[in-house]
Amino acid sequence: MAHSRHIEAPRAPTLLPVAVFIALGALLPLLLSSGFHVRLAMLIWIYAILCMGFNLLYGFTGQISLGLPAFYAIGAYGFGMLQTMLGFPPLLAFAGTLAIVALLSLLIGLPLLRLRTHYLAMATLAFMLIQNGVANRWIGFTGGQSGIAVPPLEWAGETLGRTEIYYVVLVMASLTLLLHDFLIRSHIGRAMQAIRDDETAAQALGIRVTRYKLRILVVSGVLAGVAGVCFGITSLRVDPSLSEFHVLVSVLTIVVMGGLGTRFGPIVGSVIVVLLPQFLTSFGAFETVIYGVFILVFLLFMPHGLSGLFERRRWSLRRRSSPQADAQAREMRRSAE
Amino acid sequence: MLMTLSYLLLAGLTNGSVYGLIALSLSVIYSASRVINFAQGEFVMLGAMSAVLFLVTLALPWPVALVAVIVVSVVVALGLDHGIYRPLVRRKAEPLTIMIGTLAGAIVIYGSAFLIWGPEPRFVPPVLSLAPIRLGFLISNAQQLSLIVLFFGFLALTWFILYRTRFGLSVRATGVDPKVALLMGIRSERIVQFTFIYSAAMSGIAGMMIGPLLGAHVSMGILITVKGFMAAILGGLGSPFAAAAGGLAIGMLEALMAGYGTSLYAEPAIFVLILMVLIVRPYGLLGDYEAERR
Amino acid sequence: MPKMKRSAAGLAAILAMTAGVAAAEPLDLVVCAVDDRSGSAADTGIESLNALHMVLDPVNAAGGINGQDIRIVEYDSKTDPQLAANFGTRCAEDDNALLIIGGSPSAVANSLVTVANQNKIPLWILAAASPELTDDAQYQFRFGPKVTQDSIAVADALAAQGIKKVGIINNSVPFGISGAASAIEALEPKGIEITTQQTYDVAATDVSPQIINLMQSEPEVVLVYPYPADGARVIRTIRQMGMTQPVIMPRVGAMKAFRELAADAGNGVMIPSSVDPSREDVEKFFDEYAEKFGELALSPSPAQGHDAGMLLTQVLKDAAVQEKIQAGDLQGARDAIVEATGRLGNFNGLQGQKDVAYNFAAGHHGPPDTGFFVFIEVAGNGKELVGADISKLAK
Amino acid sequence: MTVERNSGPLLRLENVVQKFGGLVAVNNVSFEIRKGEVKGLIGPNGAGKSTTFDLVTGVRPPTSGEIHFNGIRVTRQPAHTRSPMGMARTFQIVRLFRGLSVLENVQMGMHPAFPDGLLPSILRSAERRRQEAESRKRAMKLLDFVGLADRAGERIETLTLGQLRLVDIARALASGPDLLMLDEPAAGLNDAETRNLAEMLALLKKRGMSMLLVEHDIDFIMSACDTVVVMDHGTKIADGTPAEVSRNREVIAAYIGRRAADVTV
Repeated sequence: MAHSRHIEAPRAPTLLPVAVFIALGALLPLLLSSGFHVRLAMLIWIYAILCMGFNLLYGFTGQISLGLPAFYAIGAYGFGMLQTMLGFPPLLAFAGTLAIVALLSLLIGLPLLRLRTHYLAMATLAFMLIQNGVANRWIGFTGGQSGIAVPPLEWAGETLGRTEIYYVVLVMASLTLLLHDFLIRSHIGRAMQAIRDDETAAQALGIRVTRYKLRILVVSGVLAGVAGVCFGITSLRVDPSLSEFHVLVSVLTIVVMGGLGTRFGPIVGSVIVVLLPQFLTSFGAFETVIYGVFILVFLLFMPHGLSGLFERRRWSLRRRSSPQADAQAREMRRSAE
Repeated sequence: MLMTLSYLLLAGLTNGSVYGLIALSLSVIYSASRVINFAQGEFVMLGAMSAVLFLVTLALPWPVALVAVIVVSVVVALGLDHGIYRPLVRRKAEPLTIMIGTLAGAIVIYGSAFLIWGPEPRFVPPVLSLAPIRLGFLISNAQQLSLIVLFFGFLALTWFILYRTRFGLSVRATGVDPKVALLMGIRSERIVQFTFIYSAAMSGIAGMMIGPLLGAHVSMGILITVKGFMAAILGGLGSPFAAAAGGLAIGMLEALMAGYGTSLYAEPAIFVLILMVLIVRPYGLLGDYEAERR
Repeated sequence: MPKMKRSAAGLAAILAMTAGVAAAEPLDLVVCAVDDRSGSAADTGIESLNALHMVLDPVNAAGGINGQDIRIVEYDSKTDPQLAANFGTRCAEDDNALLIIGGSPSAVANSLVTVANQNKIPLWILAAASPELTDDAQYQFRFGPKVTQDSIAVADALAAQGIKKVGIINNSVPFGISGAASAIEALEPKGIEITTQQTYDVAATDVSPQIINLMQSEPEVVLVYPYPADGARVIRTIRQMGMTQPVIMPRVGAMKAFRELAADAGNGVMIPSSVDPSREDVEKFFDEYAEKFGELALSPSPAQGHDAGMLLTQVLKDAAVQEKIQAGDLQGARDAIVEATGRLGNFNGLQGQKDVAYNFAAGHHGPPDTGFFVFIEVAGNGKELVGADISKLAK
Repeated sequence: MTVERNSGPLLRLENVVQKFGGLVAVNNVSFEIRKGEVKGLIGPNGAGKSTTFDLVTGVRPPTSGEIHFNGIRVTRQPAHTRSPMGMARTFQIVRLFRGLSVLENVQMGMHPAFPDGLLPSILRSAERRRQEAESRKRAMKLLDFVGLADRAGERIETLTLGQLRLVDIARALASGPDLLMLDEPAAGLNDAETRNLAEMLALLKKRGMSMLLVEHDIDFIMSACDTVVVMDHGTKIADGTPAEVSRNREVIAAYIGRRAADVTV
């Protein structure tokens, strides 16, 4: 069974689109006239950071965490509180915040990752409710429902302007994007997808499944924390609403619309979810229904989201559809479930 | 002392019955379809809001209103099943993706209810009397007590359907293995449709009965469902009875925590407790049944 | 089709069109109303906006101000502080609004305050009660009382009647938790003992565990911080269990949903109110409101909307403000509005006791500290609200 | 992982027992596989061969008894440790990764060779890139070996069952195993596919690959294996060359009798 002809391996995806996204991001403030647009752009990047974490965890590794908004909130609270209460300089507060969210994710993840699908979803949701409940109740520490102020970023004694803050957020988002892309294009991303698709087989190939899940959970927690810090420096406030249901709904909407398990889904989705309410204001009371219908349409008719439309074209063009192959693939899938 | 304890237990039973009802409806759907229905609480909201419509606006007698509430719930449930669940199952979406679909469904239902009823809280006229009833030294009222009756009634009905009818057998078979069920000539879509309808009716009736106590508000759905979720995973999602027991457990815990501990931190404390239970028993307190099948 | 126009404008904005304002043209009289018109605080946002229209629509119908109509741009913040901040920024930077009115829940108001100070745009907060909102305030003013003023009014009344022991019960949503916290803060310095603080879940149908603890702590007066429906549940259970102590229920007690649900159990519940129903002008206004928008309980929100509208017409007519508006100087106009609000803001509105004026002077920026509250009482099985006799507190 | 090569058998099972509650699924089974040997494991339905396979591949630890691989005791080592040791397996129900391309599936077999962990992968990026390139090349070679190089970039959904099994084998081979364990590789294949598979296994054998083959198809196993272990009711009833085993009375009794029953199902 020797095959003499030599066939090239298909080419691996390049970094070019990542560079394009970052370059677009860097040019954006030059194109936008009002500070409001810059603010929206910042929010897009912040949600993109948050959702890239969720994408790695659920889209690529198959482990859901509905508790991500809690880490988002803790990131913002931590960054603010370390500065105001302990007098940390911003960089140290940033590092400290990341350490806190990493440690918390580890503590939560160690026991909870034994849980599967809906149990994991509900348990992590419980974590979000705990965090939110405490943030609302422990008024002396968290400021209760009105939250706490986050000190504005300064450079050489001057408070940073909005455009400068935008670039700080952009740097964070770019680093996140690079990490996200590195992970999914490397052997680590392959292993993550293997765990998502079939844990038993992944284990048989020597992948330490639990350890991988835990790592990605920590990565997603840390990214949520980074997003929280970015939110803190843009809004200069943090309150319990950062870990309420509507944030969770936004995260889920972003990954569904952008495309679960795609390279750029979180960014594309964030663009939609941040801008959509601004357009929907003109629909008045119909807003909520339209929003819900939007999500449904994407779920039903675009299973890989907007980003998937482009990223998956490669697959569909090559796809050879023989009825027999389809039937067998179906059978295989069914027995794998 | 004894009086306090009895009061706490009665309150636990009442609140637990509400959580248990939601958990029961969630679990009936889950056991046939392996999907958590995020829109379940919206049926409670629909029950309460449409009760206002039928009882106040249209001034129908309550038995007619009850039927009308059931009809509304069933129609919306069919929409959920045909519009979201089936298409997603047919394109082989993951259970969690279907869950996200039901969340979108919840947003649509909530948004539509907002269009119809607006944001104001509504007054739901009580079907039964709110006048005090004495049970020994305990005092309650008929509307509250009816929730306990409703809960155990639905528990019994669910048991009867699942274990005493041929149809129930096929429901259980679908839950165990849809492929085998198909071989037995059972169309699992039918079964899942039934569970959606049955759960929706259950929640709708619950909404009509809870409304006079909790008030009706278009955004009440998610508040109610959260405790139901927690009850279901505490008891064990896979079995309706385990989930219902989880509801009672949360109700009792809450009452005891409020009675003897801190009422301010009762909610977060109970969620912490649930997490700890899950760490020891990943499929819930009574979830052996599901754990073994994996 | 104004809807179409607005979405087209939004589209243009998002596509980063430059909106160059010619220097010589006068500014449009744009006012943003960012408030909750859906979600749990929707009633406050809707009622205040209605009242705002009641004041401004006739002004516009009569030719506006110097021939210019006042345009209200409305955004629904949905109890979402982040969304509110986005809309606030949009008002400041895209809509070129002269000022922002709104922000009823504290979290929403808080994020609007940040926006106002970043963008140097005046913000008139309506109902939000969080005390620190107007600490060291520059651009923000508030029409509603702080929750602490609310609590201080209650504490003063209780202290005056020689009450020594108060039990508190609140629901577990932020409103209940922070309301109770501020009450404790106001009561303790007066030497009033808090016998217990009980918290219950809004979704709990039976609150008797909390009521039992409340009963056993033997308070002289009970303070309740609920939402309407659970407030009714609490008061019913309190009376069912044979507690006869007076009950004070800030704000919520006046709401229709509460009074309907509580029915006879609600009789005698006392409410510290910033709106005095015995004032003639108040009664007339609420009759007028009911005619336009349907029956409404005595609620501070329409009064706040009304007062904001009154002050707004005064401020826009002000010479210093008009000068900047005519010159097309947006930032100048905003600063002038801040200044004029402080200067003109000592006026009698529909809130407070008769002849008690707002105090928007520098360093205060809100309702007066005393004389702003009256006590009212639920009567007639929930059908009426009447003036309360607080001496009944000390039985 | 450095493994001290010994001269003993590659795989050794000693008195392995597996109980599920009161049921004894595997009862005191012992056998060996030498280097280069292709061992078949057969038996009627419910004989315990799949359970035995699970014990060897580490899906669960046995109730008692010992398993040694390359002289190392692996009895209670979890499944993920087996591949780095040189044990690779395929699955009866094909368990390829749906989200990955054919090539990437094969690359997964080489996973343990990559740097472990996030930071090492980022820090040792030059080494990782070289490894990645190498792994792609090797995976292509393996795909070429099983005759699927032209499908490398495709989703696995587009392949037939026979092709999927070949990818599974390529993936197992990718780890460079000392022992290849195949779980019913011919199940569900048509005649042509089965012949193709047999040819490939013969080629692997010629290259010196040791294999453990669990199979239902007696003809397939008799032609492919050096030696065969026969199980019935959880017990080993024969162990020898195909010729020896097929003459064994106990085997014939157990097998033929049951096989008739199998057919009627």
